[in-house]
Amino acid sequence: MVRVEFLGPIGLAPREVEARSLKELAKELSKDPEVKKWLSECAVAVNDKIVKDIDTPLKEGDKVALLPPVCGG
Amino acid sequence: MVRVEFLGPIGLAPREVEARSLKELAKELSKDPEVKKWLSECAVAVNDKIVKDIDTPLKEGDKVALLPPVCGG
Amino acid sequence: MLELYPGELDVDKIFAKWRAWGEDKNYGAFITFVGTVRQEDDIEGLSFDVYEPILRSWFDSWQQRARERGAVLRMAHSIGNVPVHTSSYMAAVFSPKRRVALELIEEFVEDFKANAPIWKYDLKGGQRIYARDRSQKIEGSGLLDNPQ
Amino acid sequence: MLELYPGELDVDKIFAKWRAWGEDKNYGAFITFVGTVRQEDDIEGLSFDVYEPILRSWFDSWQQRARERGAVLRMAHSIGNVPVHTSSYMAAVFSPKRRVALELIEEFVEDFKANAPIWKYDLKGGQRIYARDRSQKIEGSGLLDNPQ
Repeated sequence: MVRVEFLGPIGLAPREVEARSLKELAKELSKDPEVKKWLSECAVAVNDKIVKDIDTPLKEGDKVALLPPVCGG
Repeated sequence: MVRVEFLGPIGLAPREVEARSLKELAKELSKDPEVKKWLSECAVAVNDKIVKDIDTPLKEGDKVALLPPVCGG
Repeated sequence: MLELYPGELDVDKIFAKWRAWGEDKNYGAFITFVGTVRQEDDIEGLSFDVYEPILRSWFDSWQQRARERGAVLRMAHSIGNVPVHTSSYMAAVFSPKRRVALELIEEFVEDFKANAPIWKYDLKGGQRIYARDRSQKIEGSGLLDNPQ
Repeated sequence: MLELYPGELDVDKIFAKWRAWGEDKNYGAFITFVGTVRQEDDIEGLSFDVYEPILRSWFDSWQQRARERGAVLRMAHSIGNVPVHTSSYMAAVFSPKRRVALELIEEFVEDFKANAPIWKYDLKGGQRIYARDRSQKIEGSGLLDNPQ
Protein backbone atom coordinates (compact mmCIF):
# COMPACT_ATOMS: atom_id res chain seq x y z
CA MET A 1 0.00 0.00 0.00
CA VAL A 2 1.14 3.56 -0.72
CA ARG A 3 -0.26 6.68 0.89
CA VAL A 4 -1.60 9.31 -1.51
CA GLU A 5 -1.93 12.93 -0.37
CA PHE A 6 -3.90 15.58 -2.23
CA LEU A 7 -2.28 18.95 -1.65
CA GLY A 8 -3.65 22.49 -1.60
CA PRO A 9 -7.02 23.10 -3.18
CA ILE A 10 -7.77 19.47 -4.11
CA GLY A 11 -9.36 19.12 -0.72
CA LEU A 12 -9.57 15.33 -0.49
CA ALA A 13 -8.50 13.23 2.49
CA PRO A 14 -5.34 11.13 2.08
CA ARG A 15 -5.93 7.55 0.99
CA GLU A 16 -4.12 4.21 0.93
CA VAL A 17 -3.81 2.63 -2.52
CA GLU A 18 -2.41 -0.68 -3.72
CA ALA A 19 0.13 0.10 -6.48
CA ARG A 20 3.62 -1.05 -7.39
CA SER A 21 4.36 1.77 -9.83
CA LEU A 22 3.09 5.22 -10.70
CA LYS A 23 1.44 3.73 -13.78
CA GLU A 24 -0.58 1.36 -11.61
CA LEU A 25 -1.41 4.20 -9.24
CA ALA A 26 -2.59 6.36 -12.15
CA LYS A 27 -5.02 3.60 -13.20
CA GLU A 28 -6.39 3.31 -9.68
CA LEU A 29 -6.79 7.06 -9.18
CA SER A 30 -8.50 7.47 -12.58
CA LYS A 31 -11.40 5.39 -11.33
CA ASP A 32 -12.49 8.21 -9.00
CA PRO A 33 -13.90 11.16 -11.01
CA GLU A 34 -13.15 13.53 -8.10
CA VAL A 35 -9.45 12.67 -8.44
CA LYS A 36 -9.40 12.08 -12.19
CA LYS A 37 -10.30 15.68 -12.98
CA TRP A 38 -7.14 16.92 -11.22
CA LEU A 39 -4.67 14.51 -12.84
CA SER A 40 -3.99 16.50 -16.01
CA GLU A 41 -2.77 19.49 -14.05
CA CYS A 42 -1.00 17.91 -11.10
CA ALA A 43 2.70 17.28 -10.62
CA VAL A 44 3.63 14.18 -8.64
CA ALA A 45 6.05 13.73 -5.76
CA VAL A 46 7.19 10.39 -4.37
CA ASN A 47 8.49 10.70 -0.82
CA ASP A 48 8.56 14.49 -1.28
CA LYS A 49 10.61 14.42 -4.46
CA ILE A 50 9.03 15.54 -7.74
CA VAL A 51 9.18 12.71 -10.30
CA LYS A 52 8.69 12.80 -14.06
CA ASP A 53 8.86 9.10 -14.98
CA ILE A 54 5.56 7.23 -15.08
CA ASP A 55 7.48 3.95 -14.62
CA THR A 56 8.79 5.02 -11.21
CA PRO A 57 8.37 1.95 -8.97
CA LEU A 58 6.51 2.25 -5.68
CA LYS A 59 7.10 0.20 -2.56
CA GLU A 60 5.13 -0.44 0.61
CA GLY A 61 4.83 2.75 2.68
CA ASP A 62 5.81 5.20 -0.05
CA LYS A 63 4.16 8.59 0.12
CA VAL A 64 2.82 10.02 -3.14
CA ALA A 65 1.69 13.66 -3.29
CA LEU A 66 -0.35 15.35 -6.01
CA LEU A 67 0.53 19.01 -6.48
CA PRO A 68 -1.99 21.17 -8.37
CA PRO A 69 -0.98 24.46 -10.06
CA VAL A 70 0.91 26.75 -7.70
CA CYS A 71 1.00 30.47 -7.04
CA GLY A 72 3.23 31.64 -4.23
CA GLY A 73 4.09 35.18 -3.32
CA MET B 1 33.36 84.78 -19.77
CA VAL B 2 32.16 81.30 -18.76
CA ARG B 3 32.76 79.64 -15.42
CA VAL B 4 34.51 76.29 -15.56
CA GLU B 5 34.19 73.85 -12.63
CA PHE B 6 36.40 70.81 -12.14
CA LEU B 7 34.39 68.14 -10.34
CA GLY B 8 35.38 65.31 -8.00
CA PRO B 9 39.02 64.25 -7.97
CA ILE B 10 40.31 66.87 -10.43
CA GLY B 11 40.89 69.13 -7.45
CA LEU B 12 41.30 72.45 -9.24
CA ALA B 13 39.59 75.71 -8.31
CA PRO B 14 36.87 76.99 -10.66
CA ARG B 15 38.07 79.48 -13.24
CA GLU B 16 36.62 82.10 -15.59
CA VAL B 17 37.48 81.56 -19.26
CA GLU B 18 36.77 83.61 -22.40
CA ALA B 19 35.10 81.26 -24.92
CA ARG B 20 32.12 81.43 -27.28
CA SER B 21 31.89 77.67 -27.91
CA LEU B 22 33.06 74.42 -26.39
CA LYS B 23 35.66 74.20 -29.16
CA GLU B 24 37.15 77.52 -28.11
CA LEU B 25 37.02 76.46 -24.48
CA ALA B 26 38.81 73.20 -25.31
CA LYS B 27 41.65 75.17 -26.90
CA GLU B 28 41.96 77.42 -23.86
CA LEU B 29 41.89 74.56 -21.36
CA SER B 30 44.45 72.56 -23.35
CA LYS B 31 47.05 75.22 -22.61
CA ASP B 32 47.15 74.18 -18.95
CA PRO B 33 48.85 70.76 -18.56
CA GLU B 34 47.07 70.22 -15.20
CA VAL B 35 43.71 70.45 -16.99
CA LYS B 36 44.83 68.96 -20.32
CA LYS B 37 45.61 65.56 -18.76
CA TRP B 38 41.98 65.18 -17.63
CA LEU B 39 40.30 66.14 -20.90
CA SER B 40 40.42 62.72 -22.57
CA GLU B 41 38.43 61.13 -19.75
CA CYS B 42 36.00 63.86 -18.78
CA ALA B 43 32.40 64.33 -19.81
CA VAL B 44 31.20 67.92 -20.16
CA ALA B 45 28.07 69.61 -18.80
CA VAL B 46 26.86 73.06 -19.82
CA ASN B 47 24.57 74.58 -17.20
CA ASP B 48 24.30 71.14 -15.57
CA LYS B 49 23.30 69.31 -18.74
CA ILE B 50 25.67 66.78 -20.29
CA VAL B 51 26.49 67.78 -23.88
CA LYS B 52 28.05 65.74 -26.66
CA ASP B 53 28.48 68.36 -29.41
CA ILE B 54 31.82 70.20 -29.54
CA ASP B 55 30.13 73.02 -31.47
CA THR B 56 27.79 73.83 -28.58
CA PRO B 57 27.80 77.63 -28.30
CA LEU B 58 28.59 79.30 -24.97
CA LYS B 59 27.29 82.66 -23.76
CA GLU B 60 28.30 85.03 -21.02
CA GLY B 61 27.72 83.48 -17.58
CA ASP B 62 27.36 79.85 -18.72
CA LYS B 63 28.62 77.22 -16.30
CA VAL B 64 30.70 74.43 -17.76
CA ALA B 65 31.53 71.38 -15.60
CA LEU B 66 34.12 68.70 -16.28
CA LEU B 67 33.10 65.27 -14.96
CA PRO B 68 35.87 62.69 -14.58
CA PRO B 69 35.13 58.91 -14.47
CA VAL B 70 32.44 58.06 -11.92
CA CYS B 71 31.84 55.26 -9.44
CA GLY B 72 28.82 55.58 -7.23
CA GLY B 73 27.44 52.97 -4.86
CA MET C 1 17.26 30.63 5.76
CA LEU C 2 13.62 29.76 4.91
CA GLU C 3 11.11 31.20 7.34
CA LEU C 4 7.37 30.51 7.44
CA TYR C 5 5.01 32.70 9.44
CA PRO C 6 1.29 32.45 10.23
CA GLY C 7 -0.44 35.49 8.67
CA GLU C 8 1.20 38.60 7.22
CA LEU C 9 4.93 39.22 7.46
CA ASP C 10 6.46 41.86 9.74
CA VAL C 11 8.50 43.20 6.84
CA ASP C 12 10.60 45.80 8.68
CA LYS C 13 11.55 43.33 11.38
CA ILE C 14 12.53 40.59 8.95
CA PHE C 15 14.48 43.05 6.81
CA ALA C 16 16.40 44.36 9.83
CA LYS C 17 17.13 40.82 11.03
CA TRP C 18 18.45 39.75 7.64
CA ARG C 19 20.53 42.91 7.21
CA ALA C 20 22.07 42.52 10.67
CA TRP C 21 22.89 38.89 9.88
CA GLY C 22 24.74 39.97 6.75
CA GLU C 23 26.52 43.04 8.05
CA ASP C 24 29.74 41.44 9.25
CA LYS C 25 30.03 38.98 6.35
CA ASN C 26 31.53 41.34 3.78
CA TYR C 27 28.72 41.18 1.22
CA GLY C 28 28.76 44.24 -1.02
CA ALA C 29 25.24 43.78 -2.36
CA PHE C 30 21.99 42.94 -0.56
CA ILE C 31 18.76 42.84 -2.53
CA THR C 32 15.31 42.20 -1.14
CA PHE C 33 12.03 41.53 -2.88
CA VAL C 34 8.78 42.14 -0.99
CA GLY C 35 5.45 40.89 -2.34
CA THR C 36 2.39 42.74 -1.03
CA VAL C 37 -1.29 41.85 -1.43
CA ARG C 38 -2.95 44.24 -3.86
CA GLN C 39 -6.49 45.51 -3.54
CA GLU C 40 -8.28 44.19 -6.61
CA ASP C 41 -11.53 42.40 -7.44
CA ASP C 42 -12.99 43.31 -4.04
CA ILE C 43 -10.86 40.80 -2.20
CA GLU C 44 -10.32 41.17 1.55
CA GLY C 45 -6.97 39.46 1.29
CA LEU C 46 -5.24 36.30 0.13
CA SER C 47 -4.68 33.00 1.86
CA PHE C 48 -1.90 30.48 1.35
CA ASP C 49 -1.33 26.78 1.76
CA VAL C 50 2.31 25.69 1.88
CA TYR C 51 3.66 22.17 1.51
CA GLU C 52 6.75 22.53 3.64
CA PRO C 53 8.79 19.38 2.85
CA ILE C 54 9.01 20.10 -0.88
CA LEU C 55 9.30 23.86 -0.34
CA ARG C 56 12.37 23.21 1.83
CA SER C 57 14.05 20.92 -0.68
CA TRP C 58 13.26 23.38 -3.50
CA PHE C 59 14.78 26.18 -1.42
CA ASP C 60 17.83 24.10 -0.44
CA SER C 61 18.62 23.39 -4.09
CA TRP C 62 18.50 27.13 -4.80
CA GLN C 63 20.71 27.81 -1.79
CA GLN C 64 23.24 25.40 -3.26
CA ARG C 65 23.13 27.18 -6.63
CA ALA C 66 23.58 30.54 -4.91
CA ARG C 67 26.51 29.25 -2.84
CA GLU C 68 28.31 28.16 -6.01
CA ARG C 69 28.19 31.83 -7.06
CA GLY C 70 29.36 33.10 -3.66
CA ALA C 71 25.89 34.27 -2.66
CA VAL C 72 23.33 33.46 0.02
CA LEU C 73 19.53 33.42 -0.30
CA ARG C 74 16.90 34.08 2.33
CA MET C 75 13.16 33.79 2.08
CA ALA C 76 10.06 34.31 4.21
CA HIS C 77 6.47 33.37 3.37
CA SER C 78 3.09 33.52 5.01
CA ILE C 79 0.82 30.59 5.78
CA GLY C 80 -2.92 31.29 6.03
CA ASN C 81 -4.64 34.64 5.69
CA VAL C 82 -2.89 37.85 4.63
CA PRO C 83 -4.94 41.09 4.45
CA VAL C 84 -4.84 43.53 1.54
CA HIS C 85 -1.84 45.94 1.66
CA THR C 86 0.21 43.64 3.86
CA SER C 87 2.98 41.33 2.70
CA SER C 88 3.10 37.58 2.21
CA TYR C 89 6.50 37.04 0.58
CA MET C 90 10.07 38.23 1.03
CA ALA C 91 13.20 37.02 -0.73
CA ALA C 92 16.76 38.25 -0.41
CA VAL C 93 20.17 37.75 -1.94
CA PHE C 94 23.47 38.64 -0.32
CA SER C 95 26.48 38.58 -2.61
CA PRO C 96 29.99 40.05 -2.80
CA LYS C 97 29.18 41.90 -6.04
CA ARG C 98 26.07 43.44 -7.52
CA ARG C 99 25.88 41.47 -10.81
CA VAL C 100 25.33 38.10 -9.14
CA ALA C 101 22.78 39.61 -6.75
CA LEU C 102 20.78 41.24 -9.54
CA GLU C 103 20.76 38.06 -11.62
CA LEU C 104 19.95 35.72 -8.72
CA ILE C 105 17.02 37.70 -7.31
CA GLU C 106 15.35 37.60 -10.70
CA GLU C 107 15.99 33.91 -11.36
CA PHE C 108 14.99 32.96 -7.83
CA VAL C 109 11.74 34.95 -7.73
CA GLU C 110 10.67 33.71 -11.17
CA ASP C 111 11.36 30.07 -10.31
CA PHE C 112 9.59 30.57 -7.00
CA LYS C 113 6.47 31.64 -8.88
CA ALA C 114 6.66 28.62 -11.19
CA ASN C 115 7.68 25.84 -8.84
CA ALA C 116 7.36 26.56 -5.12
CA PRO C 117 4.58 24.31 -3.67
CA ILE C 118 2.35 27.10 -2.43
CA TRP C 119 -1.32 27.57 -3.24
CA LYS C 120 -3.08 30.90 -3.29
CA TYR C 121 -6.72 31.67 -2.48
CA ASP C 122 -8.70 34.88 -2.74
CA LEU C 123 -10.55 35.88 0.41
CA LYS C 124 -13.86 37.24 -0.75
CA GLY C 125 -17.13 37.55 1.11
CA GLY C 126 -15.76 35.26 3.82
CA GLN C 127 -14.96 32.55 1.24
CA ARG C 128 -11.54 31.07 0.39
CA ILE C 129 -11.44 30.69 -3.41
CA TYR C 130 -8.54 28.91 -5.17
CA ALA C 131 -6.81 31.35 -7.54
CA ARG C 132 -6.74 28.80 -10.34
CA ASP C 133 -6.39 31.27 -13.20
CA ARG C 134 -3.26 32.90 -11.69
CA SER C 135 -1.64 29.55 -10.84
CA GLN C 136 0.96 27.71 -12.87
CA LYS C 137 1.35 23.99 -13.44
CA ILE C 138 4.58 22.69 -11.95
CA GLU C 139 6.96 21.32 -14.58
CA GLY C 140 6.09 17.69 -15.19
CA SER C 141 2.40 18.09 -14.40
CA GLY C 142 -0.09 15.66 -15.98
CA LEU C 143 2.17 12.63 -15.43
CA LEU C 144 -0.68 10.53 -14.05
CA ASP C 145 -3.20 11.52 -16.73
CA ASN C 146 -3.98 8.76 -19.23
CA PRO C 147 -0.70 6.82 -18.90
CA GLN C 148 -0.06 4.41 -21.79
CA MET D 1 12.64 60.56 -3.91
CA LEU D 2 16.42 61.13 -3.97
CA GLU D 3 17.98 61.43 -0.55
CA LEU D 4 21.57 62.39 0.24
CA TYR D 5 23.05 61.83 3.69
CA PRO D 6 26.39 62.77 5.25
CA GLY D 7 28.23 59.53 6.15
CA GLU D 8 26.82 56.01 6.18
CA LEU D 9 23.14 55.27 5.63
CA ASP D 10 20.80 54.14 8.41
CA VAL D 11 19.58 51.29 6.22
CA ASP D 12 16.83 49.90 8.46
CA LYS D 13 15.35 53.35 9.03
CA ILE D 14 15.36 54.28 5.33
CA PHE D 15 13.90 50.89 4.38
CA ALA D 16 11.09 51.25 6.94
CA LYS D 17 10.36 54.79 5.79
CA TRP D 18 10.16 53.77 2.13
CA ARG D 19 8.04 50.70 2.87
CA ALA D 20 5.61 52.75 4.96
CA TRP D 21 5.36 55.31 2.17
CA GLY D 22 4.41 52.55 -0.27
CA GLU D 23 2.07 50.52 1.88
CA ASP D 24 -1.21 52.24 1.05
CA LYS D 25 -0.44 52.74 -2.67
CA ASN D 26 -1.34 49.25 -3.88
CA TYR D 27 2.09 48.26 -5.17
CA GLY D 28 2.46 44.50 -5.34
CA ALA D 29 6.24 44.46 -5.64
CA PHE D 30 8.89 46.39 -3.70
CA ILE D 31 12.54 45.71 -4.41
CA THR D 32 15.48 47.29 -2.64
CA PHE D 33 19.17 47.21 -3.44
CA VAL D 34 21.67 47.98 -0.65
CA GLY D 35 25.34 48.59 -1.42
CA THR D 36 27.72 48.01 1.48
CA VAL D 37 31.43 48.87 1.75
CA ARG D 38 33.51 45.71 1.58
CA GLN D 39 36.68 45.12 3.56
CA GLU D 40 39.40 44.74 0.92
CA ASP D 41 42.89 46.08 0.23
CA ASP D 42 43.22 47.26 3.85
CA ILE D 43 40.85 50.19 3.36
CA GLU D 44 39.21 51.81 6.39
CA GLY D 45 36.25 52.83 4.28
CA LEU D 46 35.20 54.72 1.17
CA SER D 47 34.46 58.37 0.63
CA PHE D 48 32.18 59.98 -1.93
CA ASP D 49 31.83 63.28 -3.75
CA VAL D 50 28.42 63.93 -5.28
CA TYR D 51 27.53 66.58 -7.84
CA GLU D 52 23.94 67.15 -6.86
CA PRO D 53 22.48 69.18 -9.77
CA ILE D 54 23.31 66.56 -12.39
CA LEU D 55 22.54 63.69 -10.04
CA ARG D 56 19.05 65.12 -9.56
CA SER D 57 18.37 65.55 -13.25
CA TRP D 58 19.75 62.05 -13.96
CA PHE D 59 17.44 60.68 -11.24
CA ASP D 60 14.44 62.68 -12.46
CA SER D 61 14.80 61.26 -15.97
CA TRP D 62 14.81 57.74 -14.50
CA GLN D 63 11.77 58.57 -12.39
CA GLN D 64 10.00 59.60 -15.58
CA ARG D 65 10.92 56.30 -17.28
CA ALA D 66 9.70 54.37 -14.24
CA ARG D 67 6.42 56.30 -14.15
CA GLU D 68 5.72 55.37 -17.77
CA ARG D 69 5.81 51.75 -16.62
CA GLY D 70 3.60 52.38 -13.57
CA ALA D 71 6.52 52.24 -11.14
CA VAL D 72 8.26 54.57 -8.69
CA LEU D 73 11.98 54.75 -7.88
CA ARG D 74 13.66 55.83 -4.67
CA MET D 75 17.33 56.27 -3.94
CA ALA D 76 19.61 57.24 -1.07
CA HIS D 77 23.35 57.89 -1.21
CA SER D 78 26.09 58.94 1.16
CA ILE D 79 28.29 62.02 0.86
CA GLY D 80 31.71 61.87 2.53
CA ASN D 81 33.17 59.02 4.54
CA VAL D 82 31.53 55.60 4.90
CA PRO D 83 33.27 52.97 7.07
CA VAL D 84 33.80 49.35 6.03
CA HIS D 85 30.71 47.13 6.56
CA THR D 86 28.32 50.06 6.49
CA SER D 87 26.19 51.14 3.52
CA SER D 88 26.55 54.03 1.10
CA TYR D 89 23.82 53.31 -1.45
CA MET D 90 20.19 52.24 -1.50
CA ALA D 91 17.83 52.05 -4.45
CA ALA D 92 14.23 50.87 -4.58
CA VAL D 93 11.47 50.18 -7.04
CA PHE D 94 7.78 50.00 -6.25
CA SER D 95 5.57 48.58 -8.96
CA PRO D 96 2.16 46.96 -9.34
CA LYS D 97 3.70 43.74 -10.69
CA ARG D 98 6.98 41.92 -10.16
CA ARG D 99 8.29 41.84 -13.76
CA VAL D 100 8.61 45.60 -14.07
CA ALA D 101 10.21 45.83 -10.62
CA LEU D 102 12.80 43.14 -11.41
CA GLU D 103 13.68 44.72 -14.74
CA LEU D 104 13.83 48.29 -13.46
CA ILE D 105 16.02 47.63 -10.44
CA GLU D 106 18.62 46.03 -12.70
CA GLU D 107 18.52 48.75 -15.37
CA PHE D 108 18.54 51.53 -12.79
CA VAL D 109 21.43 50.18 -10.71
CA GLU D 110 23.56 49.49 -13.79
CA ASP D 111 22.96 52.94 -15.26
CA PHE D 112 23.64 54.46 -11.84
CA LYS D 113 27.08 52.82 -11.88
CA ALA D 114 27.81 54.11 -15.38
CA ASN D 115 26.39 57.62 -15.28
CA ALA D 116 25.56 59.03 -11.84
CA PRO D 117 27.95 61.92 -11.09
CA ILE D 118 29.50 60.43 -7.96
CA TRP D 119 33.22 59.93 -7.30
CA LYS D 120 34.62 57.26 -5.05
CA TYR D 121 37.79 57.38 -2.94
CA ASP D 122 39.47 54.70 -0.85
CA LEU D 123 40.22 55.69 2.73
CA LYS D 124 43.60 54.18 3.48
CA GLY D 125 46.16 55.23 6.09
CA GLY D 126 44.27 58.46 6.62
CA GLN D 127 44.47 59.31 2.90
CA ARG D 128 41.61 59.80 0.42
CA ILE D 129 42.63 58.08 -2.83
CA TYR D 130 40.52 58.41 -6.01
CA ALA D 131 39.36 54.94 -7.10
CA ARG D 132 40.32 55.61 -10.72
CA ASP D 133 40.61 51.95 -11.76
CA ARG D 134 37.04 51.12 -10.60
CA SER D 135 35.55 54.25 -12.19
CA GLN D 136 33.81 54.50 -15.54
CA LYS D 137 33.94 57.29 -18.07
CA ILE D 138 30.53 58.89 -18.53
CA GLU D 139 29.13 58.45 -22.04
CA GLY D 140 30.46 61.26 -24.21
CA SER D 141 33.73 61.67 -22.30
CA GLY D 142 36.74 63.09 -24.11
CA LEU D 143 34.69 65.73 -25.95
CA LEU D 144 37.18 68.51 -25.15
CA ASP D 145 40.27 66.45 -26.01
CA ASN D 146 41.97 67.53 -29.26
CA PRO D 147 38.91 69.05 -30.98
CA GLN D 148 39.36 69.49 -34.74
